Amino acid sequence: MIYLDHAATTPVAKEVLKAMEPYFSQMYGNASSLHSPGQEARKAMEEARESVAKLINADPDEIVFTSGGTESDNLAINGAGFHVFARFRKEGKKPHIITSRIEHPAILETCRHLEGIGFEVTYLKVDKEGMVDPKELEKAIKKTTILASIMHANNEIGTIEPIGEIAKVCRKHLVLFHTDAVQTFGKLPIDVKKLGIDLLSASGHKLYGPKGVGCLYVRRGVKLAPQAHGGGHEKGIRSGTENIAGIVGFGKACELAMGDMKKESSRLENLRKRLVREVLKMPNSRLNGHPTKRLPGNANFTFDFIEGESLLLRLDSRGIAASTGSACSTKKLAPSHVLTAIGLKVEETHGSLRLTLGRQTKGKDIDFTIKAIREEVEALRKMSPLKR
Amino acid sequence: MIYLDHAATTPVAKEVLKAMEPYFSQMYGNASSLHSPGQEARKAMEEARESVAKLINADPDEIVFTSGGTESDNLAINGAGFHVFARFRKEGKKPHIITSRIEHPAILETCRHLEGIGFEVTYLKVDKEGMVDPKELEKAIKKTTILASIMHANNEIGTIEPIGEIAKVCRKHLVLFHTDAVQTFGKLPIDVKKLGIDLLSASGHKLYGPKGVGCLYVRRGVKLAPQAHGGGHEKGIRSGTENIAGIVGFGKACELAMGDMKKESSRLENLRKRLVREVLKMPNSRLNGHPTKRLPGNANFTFDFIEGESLLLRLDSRGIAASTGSACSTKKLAPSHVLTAIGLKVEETHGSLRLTLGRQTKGKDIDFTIKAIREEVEALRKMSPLKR
Amino acid sequence: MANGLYSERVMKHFRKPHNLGKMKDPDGVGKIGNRRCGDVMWIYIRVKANRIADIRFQTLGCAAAIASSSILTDMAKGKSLEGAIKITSKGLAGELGGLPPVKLHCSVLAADALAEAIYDYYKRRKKPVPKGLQKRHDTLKERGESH
Amino acid sequence: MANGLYSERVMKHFRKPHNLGKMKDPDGVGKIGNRRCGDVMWIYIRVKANRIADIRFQTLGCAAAIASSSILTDMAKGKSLEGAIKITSKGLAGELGGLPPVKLHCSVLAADALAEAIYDYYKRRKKPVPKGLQKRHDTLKERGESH
Ligand SMILES: Cc1ncc(COP(=O)(O)O)c(C=O)c1O
Ligand SMILES: Cc1ncc(COP(=O)(O)O)c(C=O)c1O
Repeated sequence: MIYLDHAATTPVAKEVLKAMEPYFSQMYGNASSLHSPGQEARKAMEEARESVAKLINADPDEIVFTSGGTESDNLAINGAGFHVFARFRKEGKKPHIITSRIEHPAILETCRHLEGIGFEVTYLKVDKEGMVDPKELEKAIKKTTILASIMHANNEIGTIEPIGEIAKVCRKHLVLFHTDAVQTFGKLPIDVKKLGIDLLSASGHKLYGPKGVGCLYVRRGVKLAPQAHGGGHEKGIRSGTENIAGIVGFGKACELAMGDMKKESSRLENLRKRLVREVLKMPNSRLNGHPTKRLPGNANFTFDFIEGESLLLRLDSRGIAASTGSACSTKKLAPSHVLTAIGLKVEETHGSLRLTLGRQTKGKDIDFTIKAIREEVEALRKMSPLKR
Repeated sequence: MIYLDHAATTPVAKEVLKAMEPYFSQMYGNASSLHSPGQEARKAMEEARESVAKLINADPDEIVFTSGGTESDNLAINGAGFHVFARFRKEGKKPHIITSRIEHPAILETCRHLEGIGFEVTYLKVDKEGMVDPKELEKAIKKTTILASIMHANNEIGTIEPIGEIAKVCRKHLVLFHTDAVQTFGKLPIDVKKLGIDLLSASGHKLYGPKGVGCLYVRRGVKLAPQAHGGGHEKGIRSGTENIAGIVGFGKACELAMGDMKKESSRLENLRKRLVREVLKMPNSRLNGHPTKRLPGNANFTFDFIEGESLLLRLDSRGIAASTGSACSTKKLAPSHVLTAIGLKVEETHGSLRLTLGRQTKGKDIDFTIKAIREEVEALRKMSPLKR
Repeated sequence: MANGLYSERVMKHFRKPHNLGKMKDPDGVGKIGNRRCGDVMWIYIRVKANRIADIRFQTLGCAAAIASSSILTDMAKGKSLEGAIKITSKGLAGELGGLPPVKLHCSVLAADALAEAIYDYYKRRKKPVPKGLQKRHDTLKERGESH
Repeated sequence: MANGLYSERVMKHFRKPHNLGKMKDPDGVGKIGNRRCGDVMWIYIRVKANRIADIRFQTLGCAAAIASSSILTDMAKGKSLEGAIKITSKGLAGELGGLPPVKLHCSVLAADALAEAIYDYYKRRKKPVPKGLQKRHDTLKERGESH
């Protein structure tokens, strides 16, 4: 199988699995236990916390482990929101949150839920290439604005947002800035201190770590209302027995990413460029997202006269795993909110295909894929009554 | 190491680890992806869901996977609470929840948080052996009562609650019934249909499955407000990319538990009885919790004139891992809320030790432990100024 | 091989659709669906002695749409016009071994497309259109699904 | 071996406490703490030529309490009474390689227990009690920590 869906999830790296393995059946202590097995587990967890922190130049005590990117996003938005909600309500005001129209559902749905219970949310437009304009964001800020959440890079079209500039705007107006870095964590360099980020979400399974673990970076001094109540784990912000093996794996994945980020991202970028160049030679095909400011491994195409799902399934039959958009929305019939936000007509959104490259992607896989896409798009277009 | 802290966490069973392993680096698809690796992951997840459901005679579509017991408890209480909250508030009423004083912090802290935002909570007393009285619960029910949450067995003192009777009372008054079965899932037989349970929490790492995965049983027809917003996973109640390896491991752990529950629980009960009998031969020592209606592997002692933490650390030096109470509260100095609730004086709560037996516990481990406890309690009493 | 979302039968028809392609000089054509909503299906029929002697399709759509079109042509071929009109979306989905709930509308489209092709045949031949069929056509026109 | 919660030094003193046990006919005894709050410490001293010639302790408490008592006896032994009174909780915690924040009060108890023992010695000998020590004793009595 040629796996070209690394934005959906990645295989656990060999080294990561090896690092995790002792923590299932041998060093299985509960990190809250005072005895040696417990303290051994705690030590492993704190070492992992250091590896995770290091990747983004954070301090270890600024890392809160969670069950994944979705929980991190929910915790950031709800945690910041509910920290001020009671006070605002007493003063008869609605806390205001700014985000963009192309965020992951973990952000968008959380914001919509908050709107339902008394928050105000501004969903910023993006341009044709998926860019948020920091000036627009600044214009949207009002006295009641408590938080802005703009993703680092979009999971569907790969566009990288100007989060440094956005963070500056937020700091200037004393607005908290959260970024969903699930797609960039370990793939692009991130320095939370230099960038001035207050909250940042990441997920283990997107960077060759295990599923079911992630983290939220919480800058020291930023206060969040806890979202999981219980034994007071993770400084009381996120209770629940810690997933030690998962956390250790996440830590190891961060270490590996530190090591190969630069080389790997330029390798992926080259492969992606070749893929895009060759595929766009086909008539009636376009690239979605920004031509250059995009995730190194992300290519997102629109092909006229065909349905993305059919193309995906035909590629699957040929041993190529691709996506029509984000993995989470395959069950829904609604057109992608991201493609719609960058101005694609509804009929165009149906013909999209996302290919996301990763560590095991080789040049010959790309060649094979180019050929397969050409043939399958051709075959599907032949079936179509609209193509003449 | 003689590990006698199975109530805090358990080692992952060999068979469980083996079942999980292929889902890290080989079958690593995202269960939401339409391509073969994705569908392979989905299939594995649905098979695990069947194993989990079978263990408690539920239907697979009544199982919602979570990140663990704490999340399941939070989801049950918050999910049921917020499902009705807006309606109640409109009518100027406070939704009422009934629980007990000896619940796990995942329940108690969630309830306290809800009290802070406009719910009413009754914390039922328990008797000297830790029993909730179903009649007291019935008396506490009012028109506004929406939910009762009583744990199946207590994690500190092991007392098994009469959840069948309690469920009946709840059904009679049309009150939802949730039970935190984290300590009994896979250890005692549970039939949610026969018992009439609406919601039930479980956690993988307490039954030889991995940490970071658990489930909430949600009886068909019971509506919960989603607590994690995002891609709409787990029927929209719990979004987030599913932890496939963890879920597969949890499923396998349930299968194994189905197989050996009966035999294992009577084996553990016998070992525990021997332990209790021998330890209680020491003067100034008592057993906490119910003498017979208790978790097979749970023994909880109070020793006068010593501090539990010191005993725990001295046992640890001798290769025995024990606990002073619940793992999650070792960092706090407050006396155990459970021991206080069953009427122990504060000074008595300090001298408690919990030993929880499990699959790898052998008869000779118990003998060694009995001897070690005797010697170490003696040694610590010799240090004490209060013992004469 | 079955796909997790689709039955084995759906995948078979999707991978190797039967009666695929344009028909030259058909006796009737049914055009259903629109690109905004997703799927577009064209069904071509040749009628001999009141029977569907030949049938072909062109579909732009998902696997369920392509498979529904393909199974429809199999089922309709050789049937009398009266018989063919009775092919229901349920019948199609059943023959396909079921469709996922979000995809059931694809089988509706396919059944409608055949009905439209038969309607077109009656119209071209200036034959009286059965009452039920006329009504069905009017509804589809109204809803903007027929073209 | 260090424990995750405690330093190596704490664990060493906890496992093998120095100067443990009752003292026969001591010149002064300090009794601090109460069982409700957790720890109880008794410090016994023998005074020769205004110096602490011997010191022993009995403690009911956690590892930090036992280690604090033990290190206290090491540090006090041989010191003049004036010097011994100056041993602070910070000094004890420092000698132990640090204590976790929730356990710092154990080192406070130990320092107080020694002060109380010295107070007791002055009282028994009917010697004038230094002003600071009298104040400290009064505060401890008030708070119910001295017995
Ligand atoms: C940008 C973005 N945010 C959040 C998430 C959610 O993370 P997780 O899958 O770990 O729940 C994803 C991936 O699904 C993502 O791509
Ligand atoms: C009774 C009970 N409920 C809930 C929990 C929390 O489960 P988890 O550790 O999976 O968060 C535990 C264990 O810690 C428990 O014993």
